[in-house]
Amino acid sequence: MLSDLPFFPKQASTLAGEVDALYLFLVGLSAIMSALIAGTLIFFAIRYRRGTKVDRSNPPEGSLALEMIWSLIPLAVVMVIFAWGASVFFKIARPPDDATSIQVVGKRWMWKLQHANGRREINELHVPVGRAVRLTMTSEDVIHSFYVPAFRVKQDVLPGRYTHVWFEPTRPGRYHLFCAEYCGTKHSRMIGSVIVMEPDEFQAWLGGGQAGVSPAAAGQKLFNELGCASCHSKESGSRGPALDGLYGSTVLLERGETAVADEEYIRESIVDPMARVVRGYSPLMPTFKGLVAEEGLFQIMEYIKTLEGERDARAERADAPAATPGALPETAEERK
Amino acid sequence: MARTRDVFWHHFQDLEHQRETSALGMWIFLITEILFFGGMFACYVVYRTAYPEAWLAGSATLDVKLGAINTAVLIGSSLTMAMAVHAAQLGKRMPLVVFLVLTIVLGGIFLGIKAVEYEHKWEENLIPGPAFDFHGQGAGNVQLFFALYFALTGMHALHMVIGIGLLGNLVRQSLAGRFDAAYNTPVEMVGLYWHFVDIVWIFLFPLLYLLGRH
Amino acid sequence: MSGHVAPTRLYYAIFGALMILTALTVAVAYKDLGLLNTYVAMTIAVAKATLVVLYFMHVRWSGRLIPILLAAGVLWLVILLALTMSDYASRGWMTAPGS
Amino acid sequence: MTTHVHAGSTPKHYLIDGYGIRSWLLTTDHKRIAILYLASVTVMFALGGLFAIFVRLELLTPAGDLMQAETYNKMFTMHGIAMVFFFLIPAVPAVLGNFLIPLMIGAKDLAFPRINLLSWYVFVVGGLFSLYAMIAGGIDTGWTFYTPYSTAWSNTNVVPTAVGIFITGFSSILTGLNFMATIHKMRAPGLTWFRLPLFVWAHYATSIIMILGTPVLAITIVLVALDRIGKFGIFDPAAGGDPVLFQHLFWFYSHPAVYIMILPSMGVISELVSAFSRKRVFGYSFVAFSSLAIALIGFLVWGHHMFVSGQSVYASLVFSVLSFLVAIPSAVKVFNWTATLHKGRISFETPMLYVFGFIGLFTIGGLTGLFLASLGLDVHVHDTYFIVAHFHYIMVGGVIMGYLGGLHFWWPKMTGRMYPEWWGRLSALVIFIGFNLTFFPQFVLGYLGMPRRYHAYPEEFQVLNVMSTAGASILGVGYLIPLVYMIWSMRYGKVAPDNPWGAKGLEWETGSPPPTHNFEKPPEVVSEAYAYHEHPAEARHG
Repeated sequence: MLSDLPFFPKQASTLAGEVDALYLFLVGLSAIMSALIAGTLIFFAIRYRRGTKVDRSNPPEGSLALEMIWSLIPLAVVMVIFAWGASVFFKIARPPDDATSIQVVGKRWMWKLQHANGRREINELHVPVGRAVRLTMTSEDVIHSFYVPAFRVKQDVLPGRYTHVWFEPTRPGRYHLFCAEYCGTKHSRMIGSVIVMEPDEFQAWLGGGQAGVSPAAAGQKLFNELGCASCHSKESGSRGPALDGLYGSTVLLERGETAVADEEYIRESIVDPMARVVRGYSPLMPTFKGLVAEEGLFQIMEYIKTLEGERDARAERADAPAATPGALPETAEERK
Repeated sequence: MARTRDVFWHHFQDLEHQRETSALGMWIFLITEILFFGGMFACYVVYRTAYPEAWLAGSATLDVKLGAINTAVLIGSSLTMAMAVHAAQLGKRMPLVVFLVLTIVLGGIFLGIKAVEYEHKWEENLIPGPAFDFHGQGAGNVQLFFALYFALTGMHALHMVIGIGLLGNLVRQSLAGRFDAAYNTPVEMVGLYWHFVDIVWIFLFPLLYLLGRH
Repeated sequence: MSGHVAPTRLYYAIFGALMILTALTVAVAYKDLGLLNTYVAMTIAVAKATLVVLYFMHVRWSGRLIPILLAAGVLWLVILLALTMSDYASRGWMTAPGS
Repeated sequence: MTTHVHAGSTPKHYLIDGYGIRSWLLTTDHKRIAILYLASVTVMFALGGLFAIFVRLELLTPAGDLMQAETYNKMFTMHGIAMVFFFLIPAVPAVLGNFLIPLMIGAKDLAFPRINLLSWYVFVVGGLFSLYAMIAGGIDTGWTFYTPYSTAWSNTNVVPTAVGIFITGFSSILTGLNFMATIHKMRAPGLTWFRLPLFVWAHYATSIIMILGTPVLAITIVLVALDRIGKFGIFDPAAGGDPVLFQHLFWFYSHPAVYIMILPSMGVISELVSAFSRKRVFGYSFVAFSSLAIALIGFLVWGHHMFVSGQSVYASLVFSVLSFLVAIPSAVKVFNWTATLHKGRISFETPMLYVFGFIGLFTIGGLTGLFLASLGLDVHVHDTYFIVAHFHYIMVGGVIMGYLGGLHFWWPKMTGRMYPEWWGRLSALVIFIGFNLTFFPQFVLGYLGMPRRYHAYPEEFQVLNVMSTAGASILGVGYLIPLVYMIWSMRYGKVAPDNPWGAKGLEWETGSPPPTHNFEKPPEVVSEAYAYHEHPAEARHG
């Protein structure tokens, strides 16, 4: 097993083998190329050193054929590497649909994590072996980067938006968790462990500890405390759109554009309500920027996800083309 | 021409070679300027695409009339600058001085109007920073519009100030009779610079002032 | 001899054209053309800049090198804007599962 | 190239044409300005090296025990800033380029001598600002100034440093502007574009990058300063700004900046490989155009620094494929240099040893670049010691090898004295060994997962770090040896003949050191560069 070689990192996720295969291919290729170039250099240097009596007649000044050979063949080779690298990258970028969700907040200089049942951790993450896990991450201050070398995954964690990373652990054990984006004084202390457990052990661990309140329940509490429900209700004539079935639906906006109500949209609507107002409602909502911490936003999000039901006809248009979500959503039409 | 001695650098073949090389150098400099403003334009494009509402709201607070007057003033100053170069080429000293002074005056008017606009923004608390205060549609990101408004127009105004300084120096030299039909490269070079600054404004005016006016 | 000496009439004509284009760009801004507004405004601005470059800045008479340099400057600006926007334009293409 | 130079007596060479501090500080002679630059960048290199010593010493042990985390963070930041902005970017162009371009093209000076002097003053002022920032408490943002850390969180001297780098940027712009105008307008009669030495081609390509890239860095720094001083929020998510946009703008310059560093060194290597093989560079036009290709494609790849930054995966795809493309012109150069040796008459003086060092290290640096351009693999090695090793192979293994090789090669021309050959060869060897021992272990460390910019690290990484620190001390000695003997040789070295290497090129057809106006009579060029086959010259020295 590669992992047991000295100076080779442990492989502990389904992605690790794929990344290592590409790595070893490139190591081999580099070794061959370096040996070829060094060998040719040394051979020429010895054979044509000044004073030797060898044939130096008609030295070539250039050769179109050679130039073509040594640019087109490398071009073909690097395009293969590109395709290979890209295919691995898309596996890393695209989580499976059934992945378990975990929320991560990076803060100088610690990682705060919360499981779906409400259990919280700091600088430690317990996960079961053989189950895909998807992290939704944000930062409270500067840019951090969630990096688990044994899983071969890394993703910057940005303030003001969500990024994601996923992995499926394959081997129980304890692995390094690093912050890989320089974040200030104690950057090198923003480290922790990912603990991969057998599924039954994990279940036992998850049930233990202080019984946490689930994020959705906490979110509902926050939702009520902040008075969100006084406007966002199903009653006709309410000042804000009802939120039932909102998550994942397409909403119609003021000027006729649409937006997919994903995590980014909902987050934006809480911290910057005027950015994309639902059609038919006045821009009245105050901002909650600074009033709700990132973890609170996560909880409200989870609560909103639990609200199921028919969408209000005003806000829904089934045939509407999907707009593009994202931290900085692009709005296709220029509004004039 | 005895005077040529002190304006000619020995490493050129002749004055024409020197002029061509100076012009090339000036153009290369102006190309760096394209990219200098380009960095801010990149921010502008990204944020305008991301926050169209904020851009409309921010643009609406600007005074189109003042912006349009300033555009006319600046284009006028480009005309007087072109006329100054023309006068220099023909070796006409007084018209050269007059057109240079006119260019300075128009540049001054532009900066004056700009200062009035800045003062309005100051009074309306629209200077980005802790005191920034804006309510209404797109409120969350209007500060970005003003950050770029001040960065772009501020950099442009700084270029104007430098340009006026260069023009003042040219006036001094022209009065001293340094330029004639054979040697007027500095006038031509400052002219290139001045026209470039005009072009930047030609783009800034519609990009900042004219959004969502209908 | 230094540079091309253009007739002053030409300068006044260019000035007139620039003023007309300025008036035009303001007038158009008050018409609702939807998406077109931005394109029209930018087209007019490019036209004005071209006039200034060609006539006030004498590029019309300057030989090949300077137009090439200028084109390079504009090309690099386009590279900066286009590749930066390629990120923002495609950020939402890969949607998160569950949404 | 063959020329008709009237070798008249040259009464005053540039070093003795005027004495006293004023004759240096007010000079417009490109050769004297090159010497001023040489002194300035050497000081900055020493400073950057000093910071590196502290970094390597701290990393000798896993616990962060030598200095505080704050101090360590300042050390690697200031190491990066001093080396990148104040040494690597100006080193080859401002010293060797400044000295040689007018000589190589048969001109009396650069097109704008006063602007050349101005660029040095601008450089010094920028350097003093940054030095002030370092002395008055330092800066800890990393040389990359990532927002919002640099704009809203760091408590260190971000603004003075930023001002310093902003100012220095203009020195770079002015140098590029001057080179470009000079190469276009000041070439000797008969010196067509395809008769130019490849060193000049490389500097032309470099100038393009300086002119088109540097202003974007300059304005980005201004915006960072506005964010920091005025709380504008352009790159701060708290105000709706996007920190990733800062990264786009920063790398738009800072990736091509790598080519500002390496292209001139590649130009040096072309000259050296030709001179010490007594042969025209193989595939001249391909080597020349590959420089331009690198300058252009180099501007299209910056997003490969941002594969895990939250950039769109599709943009990453585009940047990845373009990054692979830029590998081709670099590879073409290496192959052509190697082919140049074929049927040459190779000798192994110090500069040639640096050529071998350069080709070997640049090959490794370039090949590991392929690892980093591969999307799936970069996710793992991004921001680890793998990338640290990679860019040191390019920036130290490549740039400094070329710089030192060129400095030795043209030292007789610049000073009129020979450096001691035995010591030269020894130090080249020591540098090569020390370099590899320092940085090769870092590739392994990086793949193991050790993140960069870590003050303390898990114990299992210690063995490799100790190797690296040991190598760094050898490397340090390797750099000290030339520093000592170069200074020594200025007074005690053997007096150099006009053309000690029997090399071709206009710079060898004038005195050592050259007279103030370079050539007594303007030379006229009638043949191609590197015409060794026409008049097989032999070394008059060594």
